[in-house]
Amino acid sequence: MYDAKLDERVTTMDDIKISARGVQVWYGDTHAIKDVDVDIADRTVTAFIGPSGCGKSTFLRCLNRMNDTIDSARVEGTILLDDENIYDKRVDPVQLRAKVGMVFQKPNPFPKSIYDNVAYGPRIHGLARNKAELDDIVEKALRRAALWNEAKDRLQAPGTGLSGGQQQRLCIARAVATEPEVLLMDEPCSALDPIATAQVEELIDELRENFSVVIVTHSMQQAARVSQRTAFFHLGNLVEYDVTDRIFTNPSDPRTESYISGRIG
Amino acid sequence: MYDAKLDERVTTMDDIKISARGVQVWYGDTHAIKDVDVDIADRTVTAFIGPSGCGKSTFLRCLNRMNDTIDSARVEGTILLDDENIYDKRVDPVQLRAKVGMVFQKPNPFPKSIYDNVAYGPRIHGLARNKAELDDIVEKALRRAALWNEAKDRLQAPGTGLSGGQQQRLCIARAVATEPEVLLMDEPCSALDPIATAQVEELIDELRENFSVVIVTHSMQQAARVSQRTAFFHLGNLVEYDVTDRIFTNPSDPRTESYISGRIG
Amino acid sequence: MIGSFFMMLVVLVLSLPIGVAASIYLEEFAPKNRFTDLIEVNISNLAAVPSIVFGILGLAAFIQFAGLPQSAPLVGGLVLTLMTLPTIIISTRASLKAVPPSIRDAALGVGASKMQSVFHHVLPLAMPGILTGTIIGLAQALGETAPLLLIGMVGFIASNRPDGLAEGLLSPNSAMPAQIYEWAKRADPAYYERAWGGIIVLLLFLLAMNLIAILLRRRFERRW
Amino acid sequence: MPTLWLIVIVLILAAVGYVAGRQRSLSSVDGDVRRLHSLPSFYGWNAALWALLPALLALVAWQVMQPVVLNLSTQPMLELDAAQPGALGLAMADVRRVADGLDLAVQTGLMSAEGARGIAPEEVRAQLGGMGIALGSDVTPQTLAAAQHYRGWADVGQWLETALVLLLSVGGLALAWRATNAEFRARNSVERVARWALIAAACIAILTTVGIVLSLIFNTIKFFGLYPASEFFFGTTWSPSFGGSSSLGILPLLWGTLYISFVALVVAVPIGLFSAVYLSEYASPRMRALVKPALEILAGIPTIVYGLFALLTVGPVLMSVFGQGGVLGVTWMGGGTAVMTAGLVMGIMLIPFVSSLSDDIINAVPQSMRDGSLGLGATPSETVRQVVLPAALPGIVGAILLAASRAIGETMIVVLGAGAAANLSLNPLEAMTTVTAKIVSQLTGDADFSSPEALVAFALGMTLFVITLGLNVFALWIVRRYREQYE
Amino acid sequence: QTRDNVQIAGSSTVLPYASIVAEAFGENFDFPTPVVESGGSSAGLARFCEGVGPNQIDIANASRPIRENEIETCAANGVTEIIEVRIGYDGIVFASQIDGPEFTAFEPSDWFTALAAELPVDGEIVANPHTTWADVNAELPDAEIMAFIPGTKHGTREVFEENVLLQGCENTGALQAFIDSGMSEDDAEGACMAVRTDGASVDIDGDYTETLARIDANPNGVGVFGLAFYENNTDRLKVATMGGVEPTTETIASGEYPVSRPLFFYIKKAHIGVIPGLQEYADFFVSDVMAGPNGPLANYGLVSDPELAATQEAVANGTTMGSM
Ligand SMILES: Nc1ncnc2c1ncn2[C@@H]1O[C@H](COP(=O)(O)OP(=O)(O)OP(=O)(O)O)[C@@H](O)[C@H]1O
Ligand SMILES: Nc1ncnc2c1ncn2[C@@H]1O[C@H](COP(=O)(O)OP(=O)(O)OP(=O)(O)O)[C@@H](O)[C@H]1O
Ligand SMILES: [Mg+2]
Ligand SMILES: [Mg+2]
Ligand SMILES: O=P([O-])([O-])[O-]
Repeated sequence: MYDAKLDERVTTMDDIKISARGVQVWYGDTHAIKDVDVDIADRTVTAFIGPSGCGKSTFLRCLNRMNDTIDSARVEGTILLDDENIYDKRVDPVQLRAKVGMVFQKPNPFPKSIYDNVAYGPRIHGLARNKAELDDIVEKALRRAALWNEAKDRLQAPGTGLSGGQQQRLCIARAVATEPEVLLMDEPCSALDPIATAQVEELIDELRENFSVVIVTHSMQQAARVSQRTAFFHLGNLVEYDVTDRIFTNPSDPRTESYISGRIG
Repeated sequence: MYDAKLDERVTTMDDIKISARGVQVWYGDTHAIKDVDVDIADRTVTAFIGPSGCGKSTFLRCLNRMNDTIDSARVEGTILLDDENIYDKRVDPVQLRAKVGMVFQKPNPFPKSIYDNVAYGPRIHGLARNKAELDDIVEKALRRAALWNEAKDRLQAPGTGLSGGQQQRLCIARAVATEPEVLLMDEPCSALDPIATAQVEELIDELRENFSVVIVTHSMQQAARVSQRTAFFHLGNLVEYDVTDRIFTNPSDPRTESYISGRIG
Repeated sequence: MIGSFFMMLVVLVLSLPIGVAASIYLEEFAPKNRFTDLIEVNISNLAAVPSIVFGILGLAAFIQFAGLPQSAPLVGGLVLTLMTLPTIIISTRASLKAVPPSIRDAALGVGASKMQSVFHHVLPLAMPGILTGTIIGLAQALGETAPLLLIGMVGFIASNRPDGLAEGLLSPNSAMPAQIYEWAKRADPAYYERAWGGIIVLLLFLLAMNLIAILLRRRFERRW
Repeated sequence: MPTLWLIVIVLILAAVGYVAGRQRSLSSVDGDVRRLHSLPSFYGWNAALWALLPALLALVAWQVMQPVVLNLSTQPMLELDAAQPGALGLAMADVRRVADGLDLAVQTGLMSAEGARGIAPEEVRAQLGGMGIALGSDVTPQTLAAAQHYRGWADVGQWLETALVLLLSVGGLALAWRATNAEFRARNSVERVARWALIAAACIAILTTVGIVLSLIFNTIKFFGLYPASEFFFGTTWSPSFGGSSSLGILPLLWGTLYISFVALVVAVPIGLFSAVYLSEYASPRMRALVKPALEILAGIPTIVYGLFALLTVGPVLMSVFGQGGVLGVTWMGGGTAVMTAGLVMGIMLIPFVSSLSDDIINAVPQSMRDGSLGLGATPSETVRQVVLPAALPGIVGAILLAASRAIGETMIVVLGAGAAANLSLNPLEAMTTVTAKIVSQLTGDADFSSPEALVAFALGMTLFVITLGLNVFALWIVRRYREQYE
Repeated sequence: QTRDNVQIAGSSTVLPYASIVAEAFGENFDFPTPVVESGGSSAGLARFCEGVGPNQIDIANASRPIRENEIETCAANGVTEIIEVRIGYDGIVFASQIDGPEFTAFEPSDWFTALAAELPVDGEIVANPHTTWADVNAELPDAEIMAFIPGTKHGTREVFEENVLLQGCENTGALQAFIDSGMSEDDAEGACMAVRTDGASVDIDGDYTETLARIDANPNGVGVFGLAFYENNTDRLKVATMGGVEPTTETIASGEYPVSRPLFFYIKKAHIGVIPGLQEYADFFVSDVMAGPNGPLANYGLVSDPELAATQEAVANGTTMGSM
């Protein structure tokens, strides 16, 4: 089977933030990611698309070593962040994750108040000098995640008492509040209505000015709207990776084409 | 504020499965659902739409008394299922839930094998006389939820080890396997790719022949595609409830119009 | 030794089901009100009741009131059961509480009754904690002497091999730790050594008992 | 019919009921399970319970009542002085022994039924003695007559009992059978029974408390009749003596209890929590499988061993540090027995209470919580401290409470490690003793039972009970305030 | 509810003797082996006095005579006829580590002066100033005072207080000094028996094993033991004379050695003839074979009662307490 090896155009991206080579992931005996090479550019939004179960989340979790927490998961290959192999022994996964933030596919607010959920990251990283600054950070994060209006009157209410979509935005706010250099977002808008989605997309666009964002999405439209580059995964393989426009208008792999046109799943 | 009271057209539906009158829900002091009247027709797909946090899930959970499990939740009003008030003392919520199945917004597979997840409902309801029948039921449910291909080789693997979208389909399969008369689906396709979504939509269409389905969705397109009737919720109110076509082409409430056209959130 | 064995049998057979049943009721079914609060406080308070007080209770309730025979492992077992219950209830409740509500919802959502959701899903997930409580509770009961002093499980009792379960439960017998205690007191140094031997036997017994629970516990452990 | 057989028959009937109920439910819907309200097995259980419960209840009631009735009917025959209830009891015991002996003789075939009925009083002792049934003295004709009467009625009673129980069992079965149809809510009815069983289990705790209070209260009141309450509660010396004129102030004991428990918890809680966190968050599964049970063994070592450990090892070690000629060159410690000694050793014993239980609870916190925190760049330790532990808090508090309770209730370690002297002092290197230790020693001591020196044990128990109740209410309140519920 | 074995409860001091007898009784007679429980003299007597009947014990062992109020309780509960059986004496000895300082001879006055909480010095009553035995009595070794005496729960403590401390108090004239200082006689006696709490004297609530362990750990320690216990541990302990008398079975039996206490058991007469084997057990216990000077009980350390014959007769006749 033909695997999309690194494309000329992609290797010539000027500013590469993350560069993955030969990444393989096994869950026990299941081979979930098969030899994937990807370069993720700085100040860019990269979209991962592909049918459910193809390995998008798995690959995403490789990028900040969240796979470490799954006992059965085994990762091979190299992933360079700013030219440093994050799987190197000397790399502290904690620092890595502070730099590479993540919004999980299933919203997982802490069983704490909304305020404490958002303030958690800034607190542990000492981003605020005092209470007022922290309040500011929390408010700003909630605003950016389009949750401020709904949450401002109940900041002390538990985050777990929010609606599904609100929880999702809470998790986005929580990730944004720590100001990571790279933000990995696993289907961040899956439970959001169109308007909230638009606000989150705006946020992503705004983040792009300084950081890089990787977003997993099932919505082609969303990928087309927010991303500059799109990677298409299928059955654990990276089938195609290119600038978004080209993927959607002129894909080079037949599988990509049939996925985009809605034929394979 | 104007609340959509029951519309002429709706009351004249011939076959009403569920009829809710004056439903109010409080979470502690928060008034989450405000005096909602809805009739849900048999053999119909009804879609609930509305911005995140407007009370769709809350209302859905009223329909099979899942709100009973939330300590702080308090429900008022009457909901008739086949002309019997489900909040009546004599009604057994257990039997009710066997009739009114539910797919939750957040996938929540049991920490058991995939097979056992699906087989659980049929087992406790005695739907299978023997192992072979049970196998059949499980296979059929997984097929209908478009998960069979991915799961058939790992039926004994834990359901919690599936990808997000797979878990969602597993929960759909689990709900379908008990063959409820009414199926409540809270954003069942939020984590699914377009092809899987299409398959689930097909399933919904198929279910409609015998049962009624209520689906919460954030995708207008999906609502338009699968549902015959659509209810639009906003801030705990039922703003408008009508046949789907009319809602999308000619809504009578300005709020509905602005939501559909993407202006309020 | 035989006394200890029968006593532990009684404790296990009674305290585990009763403890788990009580916790399930309190945690899953009981309405949350003052009365259940009372029970809750009450149970944790029972854990702090000195074991000898259970002995006083056992003497009053089982021997004088119910007329059960003195020195019978059955009575010892009953007293130790009462003593072990709080430990098991507290640990079981804690682990029931730790099971995420979404699991319960999932079961209820497919039409399981509350009882079914608890017994099919919640209880297995809480099993490690329950077994831990049982291990600790039983270990404690096995090593306990004070309450037995009062109900006559201490002293010299000719231990003939009982003919059957019923007789084993009802015929007078002495418990291992009480025996050790008694031996340790004897003037004769030979008895003193016997006491240490007894302690080792007791520990082995404990180990064997725990091993089963530990193996079981490992089967139930999982993360989600 | 012997009771055992009766039970077996009822059980068989219940089994029959199960099968029949199941079958009938199935046939009532022509095998289409879906039309049934509940699973067929619930119908089976329903029938089984109907066959079982009333019959067993009746059986128990009969078993309790029959001896009472029999005794009442036999007693007049003994022509005993009614003013002596104890003597009557003894005489009745003799009657029963003779009656049982004769029954046994008939059963084992050593005597024919007629022979047993016609036996002469003077033969009884020898005959029964020959079969290993010892009688205290020769049997009087009265006793024998009473025994024969007893036997006769016991026989009748047994027949009636058998009939009643079987009737109830069959009747219950029939009722359940009749009720079985597709609409019948068998599951609800079975679950109702199960629920009552659960409630009954929960009530045992209440009953225990009531029992404890009842068994303490009378003697406590008696004590306060003999000894002024104010001196008991506010007295600062504890020195019981045999000749009376003892001072029985609870304060030094309470202080010792709290102090020793505090030291023990200071040892056990951090070590226990750290090991719990280590076990659940850092240790490899192999390590965990080994260390956890190893820690649990600590809970099972007989406390007398801990006591000896305190006495023979820890005490001298502490002495060599703080005592005369110790490495610190101070003489803070007068003897090996001290609060510190007992506290340390007790702390070790309590480690597994904290560690094992907390470990299970921590383990039950969903992985997604950890992921959420780690994903924000939190270190594992921050994750544990700020996310996992708070989420597991109710369980951990429960574990700590359990440990504290055990510390308060422990005696052996205190007696051997902390000494028997009641002291009110701040110095942790001084000997003290606890309420519990004194309860035991006063109860098992040589003071006579109606003297305040022995009765004080009950008052101590009662006071301790009330105090721990207060502490528990406080703990519950704390947990309520900080409880975090995850999804 | 019927019961065919003898049930005994009570003193832990008597327990070893009772169990030796019970074991032998079970072997040599057709009756079932009696059940002997321990739990303390008081607890045993309390249960003894609960009443008559098959659910009540038959015999209470005690390391002290039954008290008047206990007899009253008994009577109130229908236990009117009690047979008192004195089985012998328990000698109370003062012993120290075998390699420790030479504690070989004590006088009651030494113990009083060493352990009293307060004592008169030069006419004034002061807190006990002595720290070494040599301070107390120049003939004693110059070792720190470290006494392990029975805790207040033990009957032995009572004997110790009365036969040693009070005696010493009188002998030194301190009793008189107390009275002279304005105390009533009762208070003065109380002051004689008050033990210092500054650590020089350690109460042992446990048993002799604990005392032995403490002496093992503390070379200067002197402990109070039962004669039986000491005799079984002569390899680790050496005993001191009291008032110049060496504690032996003979000196105790003759009453020469001042510190000893009688051991008893009490039988419910109402149970005799009803509980199989009760009479036989009691007879067997006091028989010469068991309780005699050369019997197994004496071997274990019981000081045989010189008046054993009278006791045997009393038991055989069922002589109750009141009728004596
Ligand atoms: N357990 C709870 N406790 C307190 N408030 C709650 C709870 N669940 C929901 N709410 C609040 O009730 C309102 C309605 O919530 P609901 O979950 O019904 O929204 P929804 O329409 O399903 O939104 P979404 O599309 O985001 O899932 C929200 O404001 C939410 O914060
Ligand atoms: N913890 C796990 N243990 C075993 N297998 C796993 C685990 N997590 C994921 N998998 C498997 O690995 C494959 C890839 O999963 P992954 O979660 O990366 O998919 P995904 O692309 O994110 O899908 P979705 O869009 O449904 O979230 C799937 O087949 C899945 O079943
Ligand atoms: Mg995924
Ligand atoms: Mg929702
Ligand atoms: O147990 P004793 O009564 O002999 O101390």
